[in-house]
Parts: sequence; structure tokens; C-alpha cells
Amino acid sequence: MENESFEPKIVAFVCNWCTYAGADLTGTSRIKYATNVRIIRFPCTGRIDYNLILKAFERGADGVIVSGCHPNDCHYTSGNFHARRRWIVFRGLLEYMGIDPRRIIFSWVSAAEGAKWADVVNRAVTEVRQLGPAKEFNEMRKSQAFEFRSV
Amino acid sequence: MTYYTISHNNLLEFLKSIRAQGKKLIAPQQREQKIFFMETDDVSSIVFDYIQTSISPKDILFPRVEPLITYELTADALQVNDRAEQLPSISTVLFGARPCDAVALTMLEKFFAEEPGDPFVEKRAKQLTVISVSCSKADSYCFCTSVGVSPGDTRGSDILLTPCENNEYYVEVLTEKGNDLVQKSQNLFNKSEKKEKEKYLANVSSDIPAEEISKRLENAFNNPLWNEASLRCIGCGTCAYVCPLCSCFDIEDEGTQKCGTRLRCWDSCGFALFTMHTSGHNPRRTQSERWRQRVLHKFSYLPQRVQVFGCVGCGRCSRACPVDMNLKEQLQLIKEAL
Amino acid sequence: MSRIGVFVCHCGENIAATVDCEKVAKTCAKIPGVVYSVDYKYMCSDPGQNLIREAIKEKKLTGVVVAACSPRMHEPTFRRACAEAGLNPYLCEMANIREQCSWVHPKSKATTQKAIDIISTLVAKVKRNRALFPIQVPVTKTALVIGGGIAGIQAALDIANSGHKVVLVEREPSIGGHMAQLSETFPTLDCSQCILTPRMVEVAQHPNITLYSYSEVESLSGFIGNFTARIRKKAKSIDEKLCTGCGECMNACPIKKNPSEFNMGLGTRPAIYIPFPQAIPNKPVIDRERCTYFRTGKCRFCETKCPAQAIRFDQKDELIDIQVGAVVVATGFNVVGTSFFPEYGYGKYKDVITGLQFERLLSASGPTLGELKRPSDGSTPKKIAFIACAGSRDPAKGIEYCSKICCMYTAKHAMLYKHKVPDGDAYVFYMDIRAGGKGYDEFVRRAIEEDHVNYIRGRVSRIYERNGKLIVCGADTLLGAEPVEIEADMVVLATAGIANQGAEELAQSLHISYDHHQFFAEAHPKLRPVETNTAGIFLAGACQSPKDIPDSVSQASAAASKVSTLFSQKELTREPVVAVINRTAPPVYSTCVGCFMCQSACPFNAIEREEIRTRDGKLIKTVARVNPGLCQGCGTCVALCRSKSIDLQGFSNEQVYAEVTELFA
Amino acid sequence: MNQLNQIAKELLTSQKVKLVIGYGEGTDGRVRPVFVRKSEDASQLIWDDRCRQNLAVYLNKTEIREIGFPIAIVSLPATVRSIVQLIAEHQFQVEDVIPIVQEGANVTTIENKERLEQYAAANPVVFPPFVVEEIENIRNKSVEERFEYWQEELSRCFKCYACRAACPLCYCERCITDVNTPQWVCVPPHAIGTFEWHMNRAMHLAGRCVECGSCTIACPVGIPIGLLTMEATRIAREELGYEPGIKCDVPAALATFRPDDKESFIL
Repeated sequence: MENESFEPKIVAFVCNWCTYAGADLTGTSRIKYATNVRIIRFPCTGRIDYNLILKAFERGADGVIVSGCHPNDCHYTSGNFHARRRWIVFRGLLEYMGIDPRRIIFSWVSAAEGAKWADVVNRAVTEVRQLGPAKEFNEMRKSQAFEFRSV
Repeated sequence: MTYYTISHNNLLEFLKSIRAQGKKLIAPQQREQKIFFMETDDVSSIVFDYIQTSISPKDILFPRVEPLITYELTADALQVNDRAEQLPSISTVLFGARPCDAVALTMLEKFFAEEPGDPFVEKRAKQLTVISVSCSKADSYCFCTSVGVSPGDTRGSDILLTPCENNEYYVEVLTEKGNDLVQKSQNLFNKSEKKEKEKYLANVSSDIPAEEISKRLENAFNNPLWNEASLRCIGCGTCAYVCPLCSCFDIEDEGTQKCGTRLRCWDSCGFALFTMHTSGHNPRRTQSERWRQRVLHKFSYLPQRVQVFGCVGCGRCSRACPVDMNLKEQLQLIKEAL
Repeated sequence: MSRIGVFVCHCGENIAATVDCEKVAKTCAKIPGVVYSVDYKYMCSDPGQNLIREAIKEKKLTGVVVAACSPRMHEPTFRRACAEAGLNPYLCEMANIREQCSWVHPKSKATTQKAIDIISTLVAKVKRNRALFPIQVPVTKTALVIGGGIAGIQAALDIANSGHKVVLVEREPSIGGHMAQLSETFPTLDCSQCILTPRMVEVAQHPNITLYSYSEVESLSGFIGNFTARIRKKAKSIDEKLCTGCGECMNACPIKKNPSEFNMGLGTRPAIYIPFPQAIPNKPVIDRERCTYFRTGKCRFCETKCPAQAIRFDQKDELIDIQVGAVVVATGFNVVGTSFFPEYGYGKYKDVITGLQFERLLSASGPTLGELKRPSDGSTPKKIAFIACAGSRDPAKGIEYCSKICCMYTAKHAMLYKHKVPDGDAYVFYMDIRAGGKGYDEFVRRAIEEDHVNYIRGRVSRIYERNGKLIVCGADTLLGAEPVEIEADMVVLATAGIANQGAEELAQSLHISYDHHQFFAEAHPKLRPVETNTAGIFLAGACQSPKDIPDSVSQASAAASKVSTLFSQKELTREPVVAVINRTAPPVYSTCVGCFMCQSACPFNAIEREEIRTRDGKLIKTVARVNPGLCQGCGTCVALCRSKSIDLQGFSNEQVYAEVTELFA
Repeated sequence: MNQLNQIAKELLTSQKVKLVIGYGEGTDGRVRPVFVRKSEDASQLIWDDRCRQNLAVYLNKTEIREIGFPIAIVSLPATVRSIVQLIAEHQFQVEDVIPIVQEGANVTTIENKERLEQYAAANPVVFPPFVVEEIENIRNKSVEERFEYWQEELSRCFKCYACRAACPLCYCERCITDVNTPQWVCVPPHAIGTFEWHMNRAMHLAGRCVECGSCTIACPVGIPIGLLTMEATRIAREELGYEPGIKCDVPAALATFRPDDKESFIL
């Protein structure tokens, strides 16, 4: 694999009640996983603005994990359902605009699924490593063409 | 001033040679049924049959996004870079500008030359050579002659080509910069007498005397006409963005605590946000007030302040307006109403 | 300018073993805005907390980041410490460098770097934190109990006994609900009415309870502590103050052959009636659909016979608005109708009846005065079949769930049958016997072993009539699915319990959620089983799912205790992590454009419409408003708002944005 | 269009409406929006194939609101759908706006909710052939090719916001791009800035865009910009089963959910 030495930068947006607690459990269970991920805590997946995912990529993330409570387990009953809809549209549009949606890993990780969290992270790291750096965003950042822009 | 003629084929050769000299060549190109000034390596892609490009060439002097400074916070110091000093030196040739565009470019240069001056526009203008092509066609949106510009105007051009018979152009070399270019490809040009080019030019009627309108506008601020006239205006920035003279901008800072850039971006008085105060108060709350600002700025404030109109009558705003806000017609309305 | 303090905890070796805490503290000291950064062995210990308290005072900190364990562990600890030092507790954030860093990664530079990154995102966040203050909501200390069955009665009595006012609303002319219809109750076989009626009387006499019978809740607005309920008091056509309940009117009524609802259609009642002798209130109502006067304009016999002159034909429905602080929904359940079992001939054969009808036949106050006579010819059934799971656990019929009470009451029915007809044969067709509960399995065993009820494990496919007998065709799965045919005199269906009629409409008017069977939904199936998602509304009894009496009663008491807890406080205190809609100076007032997408997305109905008007009352615009009493702070509306006119305190747009961008600064 | 003029005239004479928004003759063979307040001016109204702009955009304009409801509006099928969507989003009431529509060979008005919803549902927006072609063209591209395609197209965008101004459903008083605390959308029209802007526009119009194409028509640099919001609506339609602009009291696609929404992409 040509990308083996590449260490992807991954941001995880997680809900407080399930995945954050699940990630805590990974810790208390001393299950090891890759160091590439930085977790940001939200009250609920419903709170996660798709713009934050965009911002993460624009600022240099190579992958994003979004994770929350399983359906019907949402602390607020339906925040995750709303989020799920949003992701359906968001993923579709990203793909339409030419961004590989595999860079965003969506998952449901409950407070009891410490092992699953480690698995999700490791999987994300492997997959994003295979995809390589987020070249589309790098390209856009570079082409902040400040000289005459051909129109 | 020297005069030549050049055949269409030789003109293409001439443009090719410009590119070969390592200069940046910007010329009309077609994209999605519209004509734009675009950088090109391939002279065969240049479009000749157009009345006006969709967007003015002001981008060349005043790009839509201009980094003014960059900063970086390192372990021991804050470093600020003046981007003006880093502007690349590359001579640029604009081909296919209309005489009105060329006039507008000089005016734009003057606007930015006002105290304290603007090194970006100044440097770019210095590097720019303008080869304009006179208008042999005009459409109903054109009204250059009403604002003191003509289809064969030589102001602002370094070389002016006027299409005449036999697929030839009458060439007026107007400046030293123009002459330099011609000298390098002398063999492509035929010496010529000074010609009377009027007969080759489009006829643009001058039925809207801008000076007169300018006078009438002095007391028009509270006239109900603005509301009526702009009822269909939807408040986009198209007119300002295609205009060769609109030069309002907005300063944006993009960055973090560690590094970043200060950018100058185009802005438009048509936007509600243009005059929005932090408090939420907006002195130009409605679109009619913004439309009034646009007209008054171009036809009253600028003439009062610097004795020029903020308009060269190119008609781009009217052509581009999604709701047919026709500037020429609007001036006519003002003339009748006031 | 921010003055942030960073406190890096070693957690003994828990963090320090893999993270270079000293280096972390030193690096963090260089983050712009950080004025103090220190590491310490145990931050949560007294000296550790002291370190924070002292630093807040000495360094005049405007924000604190404690880099230690999970905020789920010690956030309250450190926020309290900050508060003790005079810093608003919401200006303290925790960076989780233990569970999500030191414990999951080996000792390495990368691990230390991750700890630094985590801290810097939280420094970026805390710089944008604002001081927040708990939200106080006033509470009206009156509860509304909807439904006067055993659950509603229990809840009303419990709340009333704890000293609070209760308004009890019952749809029928009398309280009592289904329990009043039962003959005896499992597993003790004590008489249902004997244990219920004293409670009913207590309700009627309790000084804290206002009873609205023959009434329905029409709408509910407001929020926890501050609801307004609109009650429709249906016209009873009598003046309750004058009526003595003597019953002369009922005797006078010429239209006597109306099917009695109380007796499940097995008996009759007049058009002016009291549903059953022990009814509370014990005053009649006129059934206007059956009454001759209301149908034809003539009659008024009852009026002439009424010694108290209490009949009021011109009475109208009355709408009453009451202010309440909490609501207990106890609207009970229903059983499936006749059309549900074409294969069992229910509705076609008179002697195929439901369990509830059987209860009435067994009841001493029932249409047969407790004698077991079959409806068709009044004879005593010598052979009887009971079919458990009639409709329940049958996905093909659309009811996947277990109705929970049928196994027990079927055993009870069979047992009572054997007690009444000792020489009769009782057969029970069942799928499984579910007899979890105190004394329950023993009870079933008694039916089988002592009363010799024949239990056949298998389902009944069809019932048809032959020579005056009901032929019950089933299979005995324990005997290798061998076909079984019973020639029964009577069949009792343990029909599935379903949501009460009108449950969906009621849920909508109360703004509570319900499942696809129209049973009301609890906030959490395990941890919040009596609360709904709408704060201040609680559930009791079978309106949530089929339940037996002890379960209904305990849930009712639980709901009542929730209400009492709510009422025990002067004001309700809520976490300030709530959404707010921005307000700006005129002429904008708010950037909200009133599309109300937030309103439809909010799981808690916390978003209201607010009309912004000029001083002389002219409407300027309608914008959203978050009711902080209802908002739970999920932030779904915030992410949804296109114009970014809503923000979530504690997780504001600026805060989360700063966290994300800080990672790549 | 005598019928149209007649209807407009009657609506104004009977004072049933204060204003009729319609199409009139513009300059150089173009049509333009006209605002008729006096019955004698009703003859200005025309209706032919050139009339493609969605006039519902004016229903939220301050100056038009100052004239006051009820307003009659010459409506294409897409216009009716945007009116329904605007009602669903509480921007005005059914009785505030009277669409004037073509039904078969006739021009009629729609004056109640049932008819409005019925008309909207029965008259889907028909895409012009070049749009259908372009949709197909993009569908056949790989993700990489799509990136190139949009980068090339969006490189012309200079953020004049004509797309926003021409859209009847972009009625926010403060657009997200004008929010600067935090700066959700980079203001400059550089690659990131334009990508963000168009992504946001598409997300905001997901399940709300009625596919009228007014944004594409308005774009002065010829970006087929409507394809983005149309794609968002296609996703809402195909994956969420949601059709915008046909029901007056249904919450927007992203303001609601179904427990069985697809989640094959979620681990």
C-alpha cells in the first residue's frame, strides 16, 4: 500500500449520551485503538451541523466520523433520526459534487459498545488511509486562486 | 501614433507570438453560451463575434478576491507579509476589450489611485497592455455615447483594432506599450494612413444626455420613483459584479490565531448586508433605497465629486439582470419623471 | 481577553503512564489566552481542587479547562469547585485525556500530542463559554388526572393525599373503569368491586379532588408546571346539585332495552341511567342518542317523575379551562372488536364471548346476577373452551405484542367456571403460559392441578356451530400437532388488549408520543417508564401497554410520586443548556424568519410562536421562541436552522465551530 | 391572453386583490415581472413561452409586502409549488395569495387549499431538455469527474448571489453566508468559498426546492446551478419519499423523519 505511512487526521463528532459514553467504556476496558482521532462532544447527533463536517475537511481533516445513539435509543428520542435524514442528503450531495463519501464514517455506537467504538475508529483510519489525503479539499485550498481567475 | 492594417490571420499570428513571448494572454472565450475574458494558450479558441462579454475585464486589475496581507504567528514573532510586494511580475495582454472597457479600465485605475493609492491595481495596470476592438455592432442595451464614450474610443487602449472590409482590421497603435508589441511582430502589420473609421463603427444613439440627468438627480433623493422603478429588483449583485466600474469591496479576514489572510472581495450596494450595522440597523433597509444608491452613485455623486460618470454605457448590467432592470430605460424614466 | 487556566491531571499513573503530563501542561501554557497551566497528581483530590480554586482567584481566570477523566465522571466535581471560587460553573470544561486518550493508546509522542490537541479544542471552546444560570420555572400545584380507572383513581388519591389539588376527568358517567367490571381478581380471587368501590368513594369525598365525570380533555397547552387544560363537560341533562340519585327517572324511562356498556352488551339499561349500582357519582345521565325526547321531541316521562325536578333537557356541554402543573394520563385500554375474529365467529355466535363479557357473567352484579348462563339460551355451559392469545402475539393480525393479562385471567376464568360448574369441562387453548408475578404461576398450577382445567398447547384455527354446539378446532402441539376438536357450549376469547379509542387524538392534543399501536410512549423504556417525552406529563396504567391491576396501581403511584416531587419545589430548576432564538435591534427584531422547521423537529414541543408587535399592536413578524421550561437541549433545531437564528447554550455555534477549527489551526 | 387580462382586471376591480404580479413585455424581446395595481393596467400582462421565471420570489419582498395581501400571481406549475411550500413554511396563508394558472387551454384562479394542493400535485415541473441532458451527463460521471466538472463550473462563480435572490424559497432575512459569528461560509469566491456556498444552498433547499430553475436562469456566468438543489430534492424524493410544494401543512423534509429511513450507510 502506497499510503501506509500516511497518518490520516480524523475528527469524530459524537453524541454525549451514547457514543461519547461508549468511547469512555473503550477506555475503561483498556481497548486500544489508533491515535488519529480527535473526539468532539455534542449533546446529540441532531446538534451536528453538516457545516462542521465541511469545515473539518476544509481545514485539513482527511476523514470524519459521525456517531450517535442507535435508532430508538436517542436520549432526546429523535435527534438521531433527524441527523440520519440530514446525512442521507448530505452524503448524496457531497458525492454529487465530487467528494468521496467514504471519507465520512457514520455509525451508531451505544454506551455499551466500547469495543465497537475502537473498531469504528480503526476501520475509519484504515479506510481513510487507503483513500489517501483529502486531495479534493487540498486542491481547493491551493487553488484559492488569487490571481486573475479566468473569468 | 502609428497606423496599420492587419489581416485576421495575421492577427491570430500576432496573438500567438504574444503568448510565445511568455506574456499572459486574456481573450474572449465561450463557456455555456456566454462569452468571458479568459486566459488562453490557444488563439483558435478566441471568439470574435460578440457584442460584449458577459463580465467586464475589471477582474484583471481588481480581482474578485485579493489577499492584501498574510500573517503568521511563530514561536517568537508575529510575521506580517504585504502581498503587494509579492505580486508576480508578469506582463499581461488583454485582447478583445471593447473601447468602453478600455475607458473603464483607466477610470478604475484612477479610482484606486486616489489617496492613499493601491499598489495592487497600480502594478497590474502597469503590466497590462490592452488591445481593444472597436464595436461594429451594438445592441439596444448599449448607450456609451450618452455617457461620453464612443464605439471607437481610443482612451485606455494601447492598440485599437477596428474591423473593416476584407476581413482586415485598421490598427491604431496608441501608446508606447502598444508600439512595443507591434514592433516585435512588425512583419504581420501593413503600414497604413490614418483612416476615417466612423463608417466602420456601430451607431449608438445618444438620446439620454447623462449630464442633464446628473443635474436632475441632485434633488431626486426623496422621489417616489425609486420605489416604483425598483419593484422588480430582486437584490442580487449581478449588475455590480458584471459592471466594469463598480469597485466596492469588502475586507474579509480568513484565518486562525496562528496564521491567516486578509482578503479584499467584491461587494455590491445591491445587497442588504452592504450597509447593515452591527446593531441590526440598516440605513438602506429596502431594495429601492439600494437601487437609488446605485443610480445616484454612478450618475450624481461621482460626477459631483470627480467629474466622471460611474458608467461607460456598456449595457452589461441590463443584459445580465435576471429581471430586466434596464439601466438605459431607467435613465429614460428618470429623465421623464424629474 | 480570555484568561484561561489549564489543569492537567496525572490521575496517579492512569494518565501519566502514557501521556507526558508535564510536557502537556507546558505546551498548553503557550496557547493564546491561557494564562496558567499546571499539572498535578490528582486534580479531583482536595488539594487538586484547591489548586483550581486558588488559581481562579489569583490569576483572575475567566475559564477553566480540567484535563483529566471523562466529563461524565467529574464534570460536576470541577464545576462545583469553580463555583466555590466564584467562577460561574459553566465556564469550566473538561478535556477527556484519560478514557479517550491515555487508556486507549500506548505511551508515545502521538498520545501526548493527542492530549494536547484535546485540551486545545476545549480551550478554544471555553474561551467562548458564557456564564449560564439555572432556569427557574414556576409550578401550578394542581394535577390533572385523565381517566378514572384504577390507575387514575390511585394516582389521584396519592397526589391528593400528599396535599395537592387534583382534577380527575372521566369520560364515562362513572369512575371505576374496567376494574369495576371484573368479578374476582387473580391471584387471590378477591372480589374486584369490594376492593375498588371504597377507593371510588374516597375519590368522591376527598377534599383535594375535583371530579369531572362524563367529561373529556379537549386540549392541553403550556408546559411543565404551567399547563392549561380545556375540559369538555358533556351535558348530563340533569342538575347534579338537585339530583338525589333516587332512580325514579330510570324507572320512568320507557326506553329500557339499551345495551349496557357496563355489562359489555350482555344486559340492558334505560336511556337515562346510572351505569352500575355502585357508580360514582351515583347520579344518572341521559343518553341523548337513545332518549325518545331527544330523538323525537316528545316523552319527558323522567321529568314528570323526578321528585327533585333535576332533569335539564336544555343543558349544554360546558367548556372549563383549568390551570395545572402536571398531567397523569391514565386512559386505559380496550379489547378488540367483533370484526377481529371472523374465524372464531365472534359477533356471529352468541356464545362466543370475550373475557370481559365473561367477567360480567360471573359477576354478582352482572346481568345474570352471578349465575353462569350462556347468552344464547340461558343454559349452563357444560363444556367451555377458553382461547388465550386471541389476537395477541399474532403478527398476521397486526398485534405482535403479548397482552400480558390474558394468561392469568384465563386461568382465573377457568377456575371460577369450575367453582360454579364443578361437573363441567374447561379447556384452555394457549400458546405459552406467561405467569410471571407474585403468586401467579402457583395460581395457574392450581387451576390445572386442583381444578382440573384441561390446558391444550395449540392454537384454535376455527370455530363453527354444529347441532347447537360450538365446534372448536385446534391442535395439540405437545402431542405432535394432533388435531383437537372440542364440542363446546361456550367459548371465551382472551381478546387482545388494544389502545383505547381516541388514544391517537388524545396523544396529539396532549403532544405526547405514541407507538404504532397507539399506546402512549414512555420517555425511556427502562429508566423513565412513567414519564412521557413532554416534561410534566406522566403515564399510568394500560394506556401505555396492557397491564394487570398491581402493575397499573404501582405505575399510578409512581406517576403520582413524580408529580408530588415536581410539586414539592417552589420553582422548577432546569439545566440552562437550552436553545435560544436570537433577538436583534429593530427593525429586524430577530433574524428568525418564522419557517418553523424547528417547531416540527423539536421532540419536546418546546418551540412556540411569538408575535412581535408594535406598541399599538400591529403585527411585525412571527418568530420562534424556545420555552426554556420544555427544552431539553438536544440542539436538533440549531443544526436545522438555515439562518442560524437559534443557538444552543453550552454548545453554541461559536463554541463547536471553534473546537473544530482549532484542531487544524 | 385575453382571459388573463380579464381575470386580472376583475380581481383588481372587485378589490379582491391589491396587486397582480405577472409577466409583461420587457426590453429587447425579453419579458419582465410587472406589478399591476390598477385594473386599467391589466392589459400589460402577457403570458407566453418566454415567461419562465418563478414570480413567487416577490411574495417575501419588503416593498411587495408593504403593498399588502391578497396578491394574485401569474403562476407556472413551479410557481404554484413554491407558493404551497411557502405556505407550509408559514410565510403567508392560503388566502393571501391567488395563483393565476393555466389549466388546459384555460386561465383560471386557484382560491382554496384543496384546489391549490390538487393543482400542485397534478402539475409537476417539466425540465427543459437541456436540463435532462445535463442531469444524465453528471449521473454518468465518476466521483472524480464530477469534482472536476463542478470545480470548472464553480470557478466562474463570483458570488453575486443571483441564485439566492431569484429563489422564492431563499427568503431568510439573514442568509447563512452573511453570518459571521462563526463564519460558516467563507465569503470570498475562491474555490472553498464557492464550494461551501453552493453546498449550503443545496442543503438548505433539500426537499424544499421545487425545481423551477429560476436560479439557473438568473446566473450571469451560466453555471447550471439549479442542478445542485434539484439533486437535493431528488434525494429527498427518492430516499425520503418527500415531494416539496404539494402539501400546505407538511413539515419540511429535514424537519421530520421516518423511523425506517434508510441507514445502509451507517455502521
